[in-house]
This record gives sequence, structure tokens and C-alpha cells, in this order.
Amino acid sequence: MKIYGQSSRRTRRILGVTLVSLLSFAAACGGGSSSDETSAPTETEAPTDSGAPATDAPAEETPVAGGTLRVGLEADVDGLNPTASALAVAGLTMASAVFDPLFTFDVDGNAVPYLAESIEPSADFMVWTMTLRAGVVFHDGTPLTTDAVIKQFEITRNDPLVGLAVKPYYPETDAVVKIDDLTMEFHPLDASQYFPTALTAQLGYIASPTWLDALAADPTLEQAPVGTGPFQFDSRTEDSVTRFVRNDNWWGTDIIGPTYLDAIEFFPVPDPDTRTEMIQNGELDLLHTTDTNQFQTYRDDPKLTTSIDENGEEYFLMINTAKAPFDDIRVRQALALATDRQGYYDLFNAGEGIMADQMFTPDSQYFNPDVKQDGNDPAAAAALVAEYCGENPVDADGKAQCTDGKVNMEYQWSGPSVIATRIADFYNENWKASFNVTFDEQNQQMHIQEAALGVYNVVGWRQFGAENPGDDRVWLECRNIGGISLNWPRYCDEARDALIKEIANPASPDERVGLIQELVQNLHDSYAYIFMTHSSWAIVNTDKVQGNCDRKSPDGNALVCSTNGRMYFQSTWLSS
Amino acid sequence: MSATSVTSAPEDIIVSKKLGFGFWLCVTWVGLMAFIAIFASALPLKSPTANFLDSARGRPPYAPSWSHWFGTDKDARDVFSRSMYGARISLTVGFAAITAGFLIGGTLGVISGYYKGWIDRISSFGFIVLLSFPSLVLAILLTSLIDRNLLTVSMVLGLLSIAPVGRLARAATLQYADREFVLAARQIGATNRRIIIKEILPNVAIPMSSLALLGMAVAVVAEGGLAFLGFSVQKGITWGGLIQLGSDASKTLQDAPWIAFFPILMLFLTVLSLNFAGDRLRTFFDVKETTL
Amino acid sequence: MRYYVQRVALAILLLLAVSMLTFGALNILGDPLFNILGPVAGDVNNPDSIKMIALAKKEFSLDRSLPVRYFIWLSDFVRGDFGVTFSSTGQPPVSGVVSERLPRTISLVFLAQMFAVVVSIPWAIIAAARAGKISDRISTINAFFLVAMPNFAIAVILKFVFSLKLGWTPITYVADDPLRSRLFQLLLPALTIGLPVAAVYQRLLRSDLITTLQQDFILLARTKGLSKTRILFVHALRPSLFSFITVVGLNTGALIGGSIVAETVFRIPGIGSTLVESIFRNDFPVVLAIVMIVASGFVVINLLVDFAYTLIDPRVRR
Amino acid sequence: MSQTELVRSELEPLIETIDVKTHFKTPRGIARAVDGVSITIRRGQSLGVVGESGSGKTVLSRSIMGLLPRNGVIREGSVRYQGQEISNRSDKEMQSIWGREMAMIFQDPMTSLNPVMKIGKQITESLRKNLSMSSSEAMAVAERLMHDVRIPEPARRLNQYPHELSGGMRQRVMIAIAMACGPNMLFADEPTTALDVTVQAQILELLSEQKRERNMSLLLVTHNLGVVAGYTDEIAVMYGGKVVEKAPTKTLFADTKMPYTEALLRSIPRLDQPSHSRLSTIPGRPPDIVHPPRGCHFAPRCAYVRDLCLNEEPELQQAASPDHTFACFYPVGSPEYLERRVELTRKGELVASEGSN
Repeated sequence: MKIYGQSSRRTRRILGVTLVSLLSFAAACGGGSSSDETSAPTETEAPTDSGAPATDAPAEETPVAGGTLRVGLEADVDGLNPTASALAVAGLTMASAVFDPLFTFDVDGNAVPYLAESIEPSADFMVWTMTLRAGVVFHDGTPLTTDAVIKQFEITRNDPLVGLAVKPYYPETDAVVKIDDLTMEFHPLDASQYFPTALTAQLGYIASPTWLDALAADPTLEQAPVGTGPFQFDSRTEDSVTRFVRNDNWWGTDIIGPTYLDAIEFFPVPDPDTRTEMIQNGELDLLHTTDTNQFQTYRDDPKLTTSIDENGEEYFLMINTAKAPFDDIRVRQALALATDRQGYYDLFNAGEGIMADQMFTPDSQYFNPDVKQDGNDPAAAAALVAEYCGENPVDADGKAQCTDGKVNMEYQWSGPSVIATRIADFYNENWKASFNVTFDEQNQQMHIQEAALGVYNVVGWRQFGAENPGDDRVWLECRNIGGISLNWPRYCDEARDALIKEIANPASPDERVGLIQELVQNLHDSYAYIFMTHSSWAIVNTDKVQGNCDRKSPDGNALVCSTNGRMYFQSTWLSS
Repeated sequence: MSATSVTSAPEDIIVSKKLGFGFWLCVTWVGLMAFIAIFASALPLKSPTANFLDSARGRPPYAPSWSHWFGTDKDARDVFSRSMYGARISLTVGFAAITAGFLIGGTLGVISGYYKGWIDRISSFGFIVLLSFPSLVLAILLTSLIDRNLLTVSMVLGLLSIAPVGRLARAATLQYADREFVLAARQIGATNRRIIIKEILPNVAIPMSSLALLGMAVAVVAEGGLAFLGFSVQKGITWGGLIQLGSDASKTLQDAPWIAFFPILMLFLTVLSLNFAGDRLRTFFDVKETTL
Repeated sequence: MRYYVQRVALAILLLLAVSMLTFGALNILGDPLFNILGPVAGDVNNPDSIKMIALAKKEFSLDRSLPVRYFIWLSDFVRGDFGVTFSSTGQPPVSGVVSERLPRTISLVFLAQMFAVVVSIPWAIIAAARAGKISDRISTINAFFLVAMPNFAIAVILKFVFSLKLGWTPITYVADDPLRSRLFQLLLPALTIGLPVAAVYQRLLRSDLITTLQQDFILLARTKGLSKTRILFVHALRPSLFSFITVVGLNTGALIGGSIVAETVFRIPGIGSTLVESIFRNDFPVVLAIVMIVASGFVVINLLVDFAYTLIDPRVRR
Repeated sequence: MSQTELVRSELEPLIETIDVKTHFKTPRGIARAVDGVSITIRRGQSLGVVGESGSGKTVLSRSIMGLLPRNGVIREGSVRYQGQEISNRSDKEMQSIWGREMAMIFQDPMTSLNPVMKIGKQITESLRKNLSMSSSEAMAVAERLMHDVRIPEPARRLNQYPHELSGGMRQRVMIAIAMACGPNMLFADEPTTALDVTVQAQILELLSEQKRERNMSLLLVTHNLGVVAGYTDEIAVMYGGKVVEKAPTKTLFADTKMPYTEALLRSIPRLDQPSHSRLSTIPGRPPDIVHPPRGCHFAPRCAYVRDLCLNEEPELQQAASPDHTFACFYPVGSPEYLERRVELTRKGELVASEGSN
């Protein structure tokens, strides 16, 4: 069945996400169409990277094959092309059914081989030798070979957008070198012990080379992905329904285990309320959401099982440090102080989740207890602004930055979105004492474009929350500042870059924790981010959905059942 | 047959040639709204934008209470004062729009009705072109392309009212253009400008003015519609916007209906009053039913 | 005959003007490039980006002058090719989007129009027959209230009462449900936009009927000893329908406008909601196509109304 | 039927009204359109009701037929048809009388025919309703009727719409409609006013001829004494909602009693005058029926007025000749009348008023 939400917006907006997903974790940035960006984790019980088990399937129950799983997603994607499409959480979820990643996370958060059989670093971690699994074929019969992987890598690297997250980390030539049909070498520019995590998401989802060639001729084929996954493409109507059916000669069947579902149908339903109503009406079996307003509803419904994956992204205000007036740290600080973080939490988190002081939740090993996000102090803010405006500063074009003692600024968000507008109003209320706030509601594409091109003052953003904190580097390093920046705030700090290099390659694990906590401090001191809340993903399913946490890697490691809202289906089955 | 003209429609027996109590009631309501719209900030109203959060007790109850007569919305803002302030944009836009419509459309209509010929043909065609867009579609189209502030939104709605107003003015003018007194004026060599101002306008003005209120009602509704779809004045509090905020999520509408319903009530009463008063005026000056 | 030709010619002229206006406005005021390229469009110092921009401009013929583009678009449009949506892949084709969603809007508007007409005519007749009696006054007041109730307000109220409180109607539109349940899902939306219009029709028809009922020929009909019903339906109704029909035609516009609201509130993926989305996505080809289709529909309907005149009023037959 | 019966039915009144009052509620107050009128019409007899506009003649005819709207109207007095009281009957009950017993012809054939209905249907529908004919029968009858009222090529006309016919034609069609069910009583309300002079005569001819053939009674309402002169047995002159003089046609012309009637007689239009010239030659305006003057309603305009006229209202009184009644204190030929006439002639006023016609 096709279900429609109002204004099902394409996720092309999610440039950030594209790149993010390349680096193995998903983040929806820039104010989505639903209230998703306002959420935060709620469960305060012990953290599990794997999220709570989705079902407590009674032991005696044995998996049965068959059935169609109906999944509600927060959005649709432009296409399912790992080399070019913007795969946000929704996209990655669909992709995880048709594609297999080279590596994937086990329950301890380590990247373990999946489509790859093994990987070996050189002593200095500068060369990684990867061996592919033998005898794997794509849905179109093409065999999986080194060439396929290299072809995809090169196409991806040359993509104007997706490539942005790849280019800076590899040499122009010989980034990936073929040894034989199943063996190849990666030559990253930086040493990293954690290199394989880069191959757990979009960059790791290997598509059929035959299909990639065809794509070049006919971009519409993006809609019909061809991978090696446990499910293969059946049909797709954009913004309405995408249907995959079981791939009966999946390579993993003997090694990992059978795939039970006959088919999966993905329904993009941007409106969280509608998604809720649908699963309650039995129109869906499974959904994901970050709308904390819904959490209680789910808990109250006996027919539903909810697992909260609270290792989500952080929601924060992001400041463009390259552009007056926020090139002055006092102004950034003032903005932070003027912001009523408590009020925000009270209003927009429906009593769920926790406020964020930094990119880690208190129960994370990397949490830095000394770092507190300043805020809720209008007086201090006023003082700083007075000081700044006292110098009546002007920007490059000689435009005055203050008007009658207040700093002129623009708050940008992507609309139309009721919740985003409410948030904008709220901030305006916070800031208007010290700032003349202009509202700049942009449609999603424009919003991302302006962020990427650095033509903004302040935006609401969702990011971070990497499985492996080292992978957040793409947002932070100087090298990612350019025409289009992934270092959105355009904040360059050599010391920070050095720190990141070390984190990627620490002498000992404990030292690593210390370094990361140092990074957290550095982030705070830059005042490029005002942390608001930790968002968290709820994965909700009806009681007939079973076994989605019984995934195993070829080597038998137990795997996570969800990653920041991204779901997997290989081991899922439906009880009758 | 004068005798039978006495056996007039039962209608006339009901509608006596008085404006009546209802009319004045409606006028009072509109007046009150206008007053609030103008002096809102001077009145002892809570701030419509403030979030009434209490670090100790959190947010105030959603439901109407002594401190918040119409309850509070999702963002702990006072629905009552917001509904009051909502009158501002809604009425201003409504008024500005219809005024603009009357100035431009009225002038065009009178001129084309008086001079006829090519001026008439062109402007009439212009009117039809404007009328061949469903008005809301045109309004959305235009507002989406501009930077939406009080002025621009009013102008867009004003533009929409040009065609209907213009047509009326033209029709009304045509009735008088060839009347004896006009011809007489021409005979004694009065300039066209003089004739239009001295002879035509006074006659056209009366029936037109009686339609102003109806027109304003239409404009207010249109603004509401735009705001409801998110195409009205940015950063502004308007009834349409409040209604949308209260009804956007089914959950809100179900749990806190007043957030949407109080603004609806205000809007409804205002439009009703404008319509009723306008209708009375129309019958009073007995102007024909129109598709304004 | 000449009359028909003239009217059709005028209609075509109108649509040309409308299309020029829309096309011009959209192309002058908006920049489609970044819908196609995303940030790259703004990355004007990077040679690669510049190359891509040039390419995209060529592909979507954005490098041509406005008039040229207009004629390209027009010639495609009349051939039923509404261009492609501005996206990196240029997919899906607009005609696809439209042909998928237009039927829903049409059925919605049609339902609403049917409802309005079917309700208003008997309502008006009864009211006119009892003109001045209490029942008539009450119904007049009701009509007045309905007219004063903006359709988005009605939508909210209906949704609150029937979907949320009573739970009679679903709040989601399920596109491949069986027709019956789909019609059922269109019920509230149709009411939303149909109710106020019905009231407008009733008020108009009622007053026209009352005027007609004072005509001599009605008196004559009475002297023939015809029954009241026959007089109302056979003698009074038809001559009273002229302005009614015009207004029905004109209000199709209102209904289309209303369908935008209704589709948004009740989450129906018709062209109304698509128009709003596309506007926010700056997806001009879609916007343009929808506006043109809507305007054409509107113009054609009013054309038909003019012709319908000639059918019911022998005096204006040409 | 036997000779005696025939005679009896000839004598027994077909229509009899006793002190009929019809008052309208208006924003200005109560309008006494008809204020106590008693008339009788026998079978086959024709009565002309004459008066200026606003004299209440039209309302009278409609009151008798019971066509006036229910609400906002006060009706008093009794109307008898063939001895039965019909004034208190509901529209529904009247439906059985309308069409087959009574019919009416209206002033303006332009507005009195349904513009969007074919002639044929307009004639046949009453036939089918009242005489329950099949449509084909009805059509045949309709064609004959059209022929009777002298409409050329009736068959074709039946399929035409009113706007395709001339004024005279339409009036004939209306007569045909009225005749359709062979009513006993025909009300003709200014049947010729809207037509031009040449046609007027034809229509009146047609009417009286139909009356004779069908032994109908006719009530002919007009403002023009000239019209009724040739076609009615009896004439009732109405003024301000009252009958002020009533007499057999010849008597009325020969021995006019009421100065008002006299004035009317003077103002009979000549063929050379436009048919619709109203009674402009009687100075002053018709009385205000909402606030009528005290005394004789005509007094303010009467050349022979005296104090008495201004204070008391004259009752209808019997004139010398039988069934001739009039309401005047100083009727034509009375000494006061003559005395005043002499004065006026001396002043030359009368000449002026006479000279005008």
C-alpha cells in the first residue's frame, strides 16, 4: 500500500549526511521537515551501542520464513546510488537491504569484515591490504572483484559532492591499488588505526560495476539499485513506496544464515504523527523516529516494542566563524550565553532526552565532565555585546555590525516547517535583548548550500555521534574548508588538527580517551557550536517483528541491530 | 402595476430599509478588533512572543486558566494575547489590500468604463487574465517569490482584488457614462477629468463603498489562507498562522484544541461581522449581488 | 457559431497570457540552478563546479534567453511534455508527477462541486418556497455562517471532530486502497471545500428564485392550477439558474484553491499539495505545469459555462 | 338543460363578493388596496372594472381569484363562487378551481409567458394537469386552441419559445392558455394595455367572441373606459380601493352620476393618441391608500368639492335607474353640481380641463 505524508521532501538536502554516511555514521542536518531535529535521547539506562534488543523473542520460537515487512521511514531519497546519491538514514536503511558493506559494526562498536574477508594494516597504518570474499555475485550476476570496488571508489571520489569527504583523505593517484582480483591496497593520506570504519557505510556499500556503467548513460537507473545484498530491487515509486524482494542466491545464506522475509516495503512518511498512527493502525510493522514527542505514545502501546538508540547525533547551533560579526569570539560567546538551553529543552523535548554540553553523553567513556556548555545568562551576554558594539565594528564591506547597541545577525533554518519556525521564534525571544535577529527561512537545498558555502551566520544543525569519534574529523579539520566546506563553521585550528591526527592513531586506548576529551574542550572553547540536546533514535516495531537483533557477521560476531536510526533486515522474520 | 408592486416580495417585508441592530453589532466588533490591532502593544496584554516558562514548575498548563485565558500553546506562549495580536496583521493586510484594490482597480475600472475604446479593451483583458488564476494559487505563487513582509503581502492581495473591483467599477461607470447629466456636462464643455471626478465618481463611489467591507472580509480570509499554508508575513503573528500551529500535528489538535480554536473563533467572528455589515450596506444601497 | 469561435479564441489568448506571466515571474525571480546542482551551483571559484554549472545550464537550456526558453517550454507543453523536475537526475518527469496526482485533485474538486450543487439546489428551493418564514431565516443564517467560515478553519474543525474525536474517517490518504475507501477518505476534504461554496450557491439561487417567483409568468402558472412543486421545479428553477451556473463556474477556482488547503490538512498527494511543496523546493517546472493546468482547467470550465448558458436560455442562442 | 334551468343558471350569480377587503402590510403602514368591495357577476355576463392605476382594480381581481401571497396580506369579506365560499380556501384547494373554473389573462404578454418553456408545453401542461390528457391529446387540443385564437400555422408555433413571437401573438397565446380548460370565469387584467392600438381591438374582439361561444363570465380590468364600452354588460368604477359607481354599461355612459366617472369619460383616449396615455387630464394624483384623506377620497381632486365631501365619506346610494349605484353627495346633475359648473365655466377652468381632451 502507498501511504503519503504531507510534503514528503526529498533528502537531497542532506548533503552533510551524504558525507557523514561515507564516514560510517548518519546525521540529518539542517532542520528536517518533521520535528525530528529537536529530539534527544531519553533512556538513561546503561548505554549500548547496539541499542536495546528490539524484541525479547521467546527462546522456543523458531524463525519462520515468509511475509512482507512494511517499514516507515522519515523521508525518501533521490536515488539509491552509493556513488552519488545523498543517503541519509532513510537511504542507508534501504541501501542496507540491497547492498552489503565491506565492513560493519559489531555490538562492541568495532568494524568487522562483512563483504570483505579480511584487512591488514601496515605497521604505520599507512597501507591497508583488503581481501574480498570469494564467489560473491551481484544481483545482475556480475562477480564481486577488486575492479568493482576500485571503480566505485574512483567514481565516488570524483563526485562533486560525495567526493568532498573522500578527496582530502587520499592521494590523487594510487589511492587504491589492485593486487589481484580479490586483493587490494588502500593508501590513505593519514594513518588511522580505525580505517575500516570508513568502509561501513556509503563508501563500503558496493554496487555492481555493470550497473554503475549503465548509470553513466541513464541516471534514472539510480532508482533501481543493483548490489550483493540479501534483498534485491523489485519496484520503486518515489515518495511513495520502494519494494525489495529476497535475493534467493545470496552469498551469505550458508555462511551467515538464511534471509526470512519474502519482501520489504519502505514507505517514506515524513510526518511523525502519521507514522505513529500508521503503526498503531497496523499499516506498518516497523519505523524509526527522532521525535521525542512520540516516545511516550509508543511506550504506552502494549502492541509496540520500542528501543531507543541514544547514541544519536547532537543538535546544536552552528556559527559561521569566518563571517562578521561572529568572526569575533565574544559575539559567539554572547550568543551562547543569551540562549536559554533549559527553556529549549523544556519546550521542544517533551520531557524526554537530555541536554547536551558536548558531543558525548555523560555515560560515554569520552565524556569530558569539565566541559559545560554556557548559556542561560543574558546579563553576561549583554555585557559582551556592549563591549563588542562599543568598538562599533564593521565588516569587510564596511557594513556596521551593530545597530542601537545590538549585534545584527541572521538566523537561518530550512522551511517550511512548523517546528523549525517555532524554534526560530524561541531563539529570537532569547536573543532579541542583545541581537537584532533577521529570520532567513530557506528551502532545504538553499539552506544546505548556504551552509556549505559559508553564507550564513547561525543555523540549527544535527551532527556528530560517530561510532568512532575519530571519524568526526571531517567536520573539524582545516583541510575541509574550501569553496564548499564540510567544516561548516570554517573554524581552522592547527592545534586541533594535530590533536585529531593523534586521536586517529594513539599510542594506547586510554591515551585516546584523554585526547578525545581534549578535543571536546577545544570544540567548546572555539564557541563555533552551541550544544543543545543529544538526539536519539527510537526504533519501534509491532510484536510480530522478530529477530532483527540476531544479525551475525560472517565471522560470527554479533552485530548491532541499528545505527543512529538506520535499520537492518537480513535476520528479521515475522511471527504469524 | 403600482398596485401589485405593493404586493412585494416577502423579502421586502423582512428587510426594512434600516441597517438594523445586527449591523451596528458587527461594526462594533470590527471596530473593537481594529482598536486592539492598533493599540495591542499599549493594552495590558501579555507579551505574545514570550515563552512563559518557570524554571521551577516548568511550563504552564496547556488548558485555559486564570493566568492564560485561552490557554497556552506548545511553546508556553499566551494564546489569548497571540489571538489579540493576530488581529494586527490579519486586519492590516485585509484593509491595505482592499484599499489598494479599490485605488488601482477602481481607477482602472472607472477610466475604462468612461473612455471605453482601447483602454477599456486592454484593462478588461488584464482583468480577465488576473481572474483566470484561481486566486489562492496566484497568491501563493506571488508570495513565494517575494520577501514576505506586511507591505508585500498586502500588495499581493491588493493585486488580487484589482480585477473584481475593477470590473465592478467599470460596470458601475458604464451605467452613468451616457446619462443625461454627464452628456449635459460635456455639452457645457467640461473636461473629462472634471466629469469623472464631479459627475461619475460620486455616483460610482456609493455602490462600490458598500462592497468595501465584503472585499475586506475576502482579503482577511485570503491572508488567513496564506498564513495557514506558511505564505504570509514572516515572523508575524497572524490568525491563519496560529490556527496552523494549533492543528499542524494531529496530537496537538486532539490534546489542546483551543490553540487552534480560539484563533478560529476570532477570525470567524471578524469575517462574519464584515460579511454581515457589508451585506446590510449592500442591501441598504441596494447594489446587485456580485462575485467579489 | 461565430460566438463559439470567438470565445475559444479568447480562452486561448488568455492561457497564453497566463503562461507568459507565470513563466516570466518564475524565471526572473528564482534561480533553478542550485536545485539541479546543490551547493556546487554556488561554488563559483572551483573550475570543476563551473564546468558542471555550464553543463547543467545547457541540459536544462538555462543558457538561452527568456523568450527562447518560453517557446521551447511552450512547444513541449502543448505536446504534453511538461519538462523535467529540477533535480540532479532530472527525474521524475513532471508529466509523470502531474498525471499521478492530478486525478486525485480532480476527483476532490469534482466531489466538492457535486456536493455543493446537489445540496444547494434543494436547499435554495425549499428556502425560497418558504421565503420569510422562520425555517428560511434559520437556513439563511446558517448559510451566512458557512460563508464566513474559511475553508482551512472548516478543515481543522472537521478533522478534529470526525477524524480525531469520533475516529470515523482516516487521516491518511492511502493511494492504492480500493476506490470506495479512497472516496471515503476524500469525504472530509470534499466537505471542507464544498460546504462554504454550497452556502454561496444557496444564497444566490435563493434570491434569484425569489425574484423569479414574483414574475408574472409564475402567477400565470398558478392560475393554470399547477401544483406548487411543479411551479417551483418546472417554471421557477430553470430561469433562475443563469447566474447560478456562472457562479458555479467561477467557484471552481475557489474549489481549486480550497483543494490546496484540504490536501495539505488531510495529507492528500494531489497537485494542490504538490504545488506548495514544489514552490518550497523551487521546482519551477512542476510549479509552472501545475499553475498552467489549473488555469487551463479554470478557463475551460468557464468557457463551458458560457456555452451551457446557450443551452438553458433559448433567448441567447446564437 | 331545460329552458327554466337555463334561465335560473343565467340569473344565479357565478361570482359574488361581499365587502371584500385586501390590505397589505408595508413598511409605511397598512395599504388598503381593496377596501370593501361587493360585486356580482352572473354566468355569461361581463363586468368591466375601471380605474386609475392604484385604484385597486387589479388587486380586486386577484383577491377574488385568491392569487395574493398569504403572508403580509390581510383579507376580509367573502368571495362566493357558484354559491360556495372560496375566500378561505388554501392554495392547494384552489388548485382545483384555478385553470378549469377560473383563468386569468395578464397585462404584459412579454413577462407573462415563461421565457424558457416552449409555447406548446405552456398550453398543454394545464390540460394534462386539469383534464389529465395524454401529451398527444393535449397537443392536438393546444393546436386547436391556437387556431381558435387565430395564430397562423399553430403547429410550428407550438414548438417555439415566447421570444420568437410578437406581442400580439403572445397575448393570443395567453388567451389560448386561459381558454385551455374551458373555465367558467375569465379575469382579463388590462389585456390590451401593452399592445398597440390596432391589435387591441382584435384581442378584445377575440375575448368577447370566446366569451360568447363558451358562455363564460368575464371580468375585464382596465384603466380605459373606452376599452370596456363595447365589450361589457356592466361597469364598476373603482377609486382608492372602493367602488364609487356601478351601472350597466349603457346607463353609466348615458347617466353618469359620479364626477370621477365623468372625468374618466372625458379622458377616453382617441385612436390618434398613444394607447398608454394615462389619465393625466384629471388634476392631482390618486389617493394615498395607506393614509387616505378624510371624507370622500376623490374630494381633493374633485372640481365640485364642498365642505361635506371633505368631512364625511359618502355611502353607495341607489340612482334612479335600477342596479345603478354611486357614492357621491353632489352627483352630476344635482343643483350644487350645476351651480359649481357655472362658476367654473365662468372662470374658464373647466374649459381648460375640457380642452385637454
